[in-house]
Parts: sequence; C-alpha cells; structure tokens
Amino acid sequence: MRIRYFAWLRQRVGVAEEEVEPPPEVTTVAGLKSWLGVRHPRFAEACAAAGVVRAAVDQEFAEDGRSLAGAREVAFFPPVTGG
Amino acid sequence: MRIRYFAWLRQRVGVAEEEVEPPPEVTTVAGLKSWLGVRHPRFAEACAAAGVVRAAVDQEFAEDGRSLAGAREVAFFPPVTGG
Amino acid sequence: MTVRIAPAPFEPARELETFARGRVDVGGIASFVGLVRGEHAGARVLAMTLEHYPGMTERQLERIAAEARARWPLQDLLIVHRVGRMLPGEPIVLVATASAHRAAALEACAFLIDWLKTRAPFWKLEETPAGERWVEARAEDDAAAARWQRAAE
Amino acid sequence: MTVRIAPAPFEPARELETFARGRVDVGGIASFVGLVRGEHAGARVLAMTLEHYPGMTERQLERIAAEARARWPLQDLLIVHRVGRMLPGEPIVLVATASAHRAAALEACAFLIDWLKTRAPFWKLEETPAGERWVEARAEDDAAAARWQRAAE
Repeated sequence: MRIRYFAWLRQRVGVAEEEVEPPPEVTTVAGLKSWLGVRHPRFAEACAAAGVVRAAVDQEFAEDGRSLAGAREVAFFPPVTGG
Repeated sequence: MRIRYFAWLRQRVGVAEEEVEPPPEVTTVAGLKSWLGVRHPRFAEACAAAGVVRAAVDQEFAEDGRSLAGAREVAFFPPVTGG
Repeated sequence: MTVRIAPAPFEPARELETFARGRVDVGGIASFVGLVRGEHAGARVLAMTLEHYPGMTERQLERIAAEARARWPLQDLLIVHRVGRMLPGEPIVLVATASAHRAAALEACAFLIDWLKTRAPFWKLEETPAGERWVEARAEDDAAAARWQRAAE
Repeated sequence: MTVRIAPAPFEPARELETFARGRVDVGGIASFVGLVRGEHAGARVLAMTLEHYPGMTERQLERIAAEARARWPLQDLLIVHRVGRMLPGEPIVLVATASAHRAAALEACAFLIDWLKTRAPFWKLEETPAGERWVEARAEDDAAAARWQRAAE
C-alpha cells in the first residue's frame, strides 16, 4: 500500500511517500493512522490534534471509519487551502 | 421646458424632443402627461396602459405625483431593458 | 472606479486585463459580461441596437456604482456599457469588481448587473427576420433587483 | 467544459477571450479570478507556492465542475488552477461560466469557487520576511461551501 503525505504533514513526517504493508488487523483509516504513528511519532502528534489530519483513500476524501479493503493508495494532509 | 421621448414611445409620438410651455395648472408629472396627450394622441394611448410610460424629471426617475417645480427637462420612456 | 459608455465595440478581455494589472491588494476579481444572443423569444436576432438617455445614463451608472461601494468592501469596480448597434456575440455590458473578499466581489457583481438592468435608461431594439421589435422589460429582472432592496432600504 | 491545472503562469484575460469567442448562444459569462495578495494575515507575502495532489486534483475538479452543470443550466464552464510558485498579483485560479441566464452564471461561479476552496486538494505555502508558513484553512470557507450543500444534499 502506498502512503502519501502533503503540505506541512509531509514536512513533519519527512517523507512524501512510502510503501507499507500494514498487518491484517489494520482495516480502517483510523487504524492506519495509529499504525503509521508508531513509525512516525510526529505524524502521531499531528493526528492527536482533532480535525487536523485529513485523509483520502484511492484519491477520494475519506473519514476515519473508511475501510481499507482493496485500497492501493492512502494520503494524509491538512485541511485544503486552494482556490 | 424640454420634453424627451425614448425607445418605442419616441417612435409613436414621432418626435425625440420638443420645447413646451405648459400652463401653470400643470404642476406634476401626471398633469404633464395629460397635457401632452392632447397634443400627441398616441402618447395619450400609451399613458392609458398602466405601468407602460415611465418618466424622469431632470434626469431622475420620477413617479406621477412628482412636482414639476423648477424642472427643466422631463423625459418619457418605456420600462428600461439594458444590461 | 470607472464607469463608461461605449459607443463602439469593446473587448471585455482587454478591459479585464487592464483592470487586474498590477494589483497586489485584492484577493479576487469577479466579472460578468452580457452578450448579444443570436436568438431571443423564439426568433433569430440579426442585430441589436441599444438606445440610451445620454446624461442620465452616466448619472445612474455612477449612482449604482457608488451604491455597490457603499454596500461591499470593494477595492475597485468597472462598468462598461455599449450603446448603438451590435451583432450577436458582441458584448453589451461588462461589470467587474475587485475585493479582498471573494464573496464581496461576487455579490457586488450580481448586484451591479441586476440594478443596471432595472435602473439605467437603456432600451433594446432587436432586428429579426420578421422586422424590428423593442425588447420588453421582464418581471424576473425586477424581482432580481428587488432582492437587493430589502437589505438596505 | 474545460478543467486545467496550470504549472506555469496563465493569463485570465486570454483564457476568457477564448472562452467567450464566437458564442451567440449565451446571455452572459460570469468569472472569478483569485490573485496572490501581497499581504496576508498581517505579513508581507513575497511569494506563494501551491502544492497539490496530482491525480486527485483533476478528479475533484472534474467532479465539482460536473456538480455545477447538474445544478445550473450552463452552456459551458472553465476552471484553470495554478500550482507551483507564484508572485503577488499573479492569478491563482480562474473560474468562468456561460449561461443563457445571468443568475445561473453568477451563482454557478460562486459555487465553483466555494467548492474549489474546500474540496480540491491544494495547499498554500506563503513566503514572508519572517520565513515560510502554511496557510490555514478558514472556517468561513467551510461556511461558504456549506451553504450550497443544503440545496442538493
């Protein structure tokens, strides 16, 4: 599974993307956040602040409860600020 | 006093502008309409249809009751259709 | 703030370019361009002529522009309105607003075009294959203009 | 319908000219251009860099554009969004809508820019004299986007 980070989250984590193989018990976006937080303490810190880390699964915005079944790419980023 | 007509009202009346000297008893826009209607029967016809003939006194939109005191120019026209 | 009557064709793109040039103080520019349609009320339109009331027109446009500036925090605004004879596809009117706030720019733009349609002395004459006809005022234009009235008056 | 990510500076005036050219079927074209401001949140802005999520960005823009077309009778629409580094005064985004009805064009334009700000994966990084800073999302942008939600969802 490919993980991507954007904006200041990318800077904090220190990588733009990485390939990971989460264990089978990681089945949701929330679970993936926790699992990645172990690897990247600064990602865990950011996730601890409510509403700050948003996600997309296969390029669709996704809530914490979203299932990862079949997911090939998950992205994490702060709230968007375009336009 | 200068009278101006615009759009189809100008075409119906047959003049774009004219100088007139209404008698002292013509003190309002409504009075002027009636007085001009005698001169221009087709103007009177148009005025008979409600809401069709609008007026401006010295280049300000004016209702029928508006006084003509001090007025130098009065214009008559159909509802505007710009923009 | 610029308000202009254009007796000859104008290019909205060029006007907007000039309007936007060198601005580092605004967040956004909203604009609306009205174009002559090639068809209207079931008939082909070959050309359209806009008659106006010189003197009063400028005065009303200035007043409408001032009203917009009083209601919204605008850095600048531009109104260009054609008069005379024009062909389908030609611009009739351009309204542009510049503001630090996009909602202000967009709302002021809608306001300006709504008021222009109901408060400025212009009259449209269409040439159709069946002859000339004066465009009639539309109740929905009055309704569009009236929605701005409640707020301030 | 055109949706484009622009990695280099673009000229809104030229885009609008192309968008409007030869149209005899629309009554009006509404547009909004967002520009880089030279000052923001109390600091001078020297430059701004827009990061985005390639792939997802295009997808979201297409989706937002399709939503606008489903909600309003639009003849056409255009979205151009810059990415990369830009200077104050440079355009960030252009949205344009063409419709027979001016209200539809203006409302769709406001809708598009509101949704772009909250539903497309872009992030702004400002360079100020004190260093770089990421622009924070604003509650008022969420509120502006939410007002369109009640209508359809």
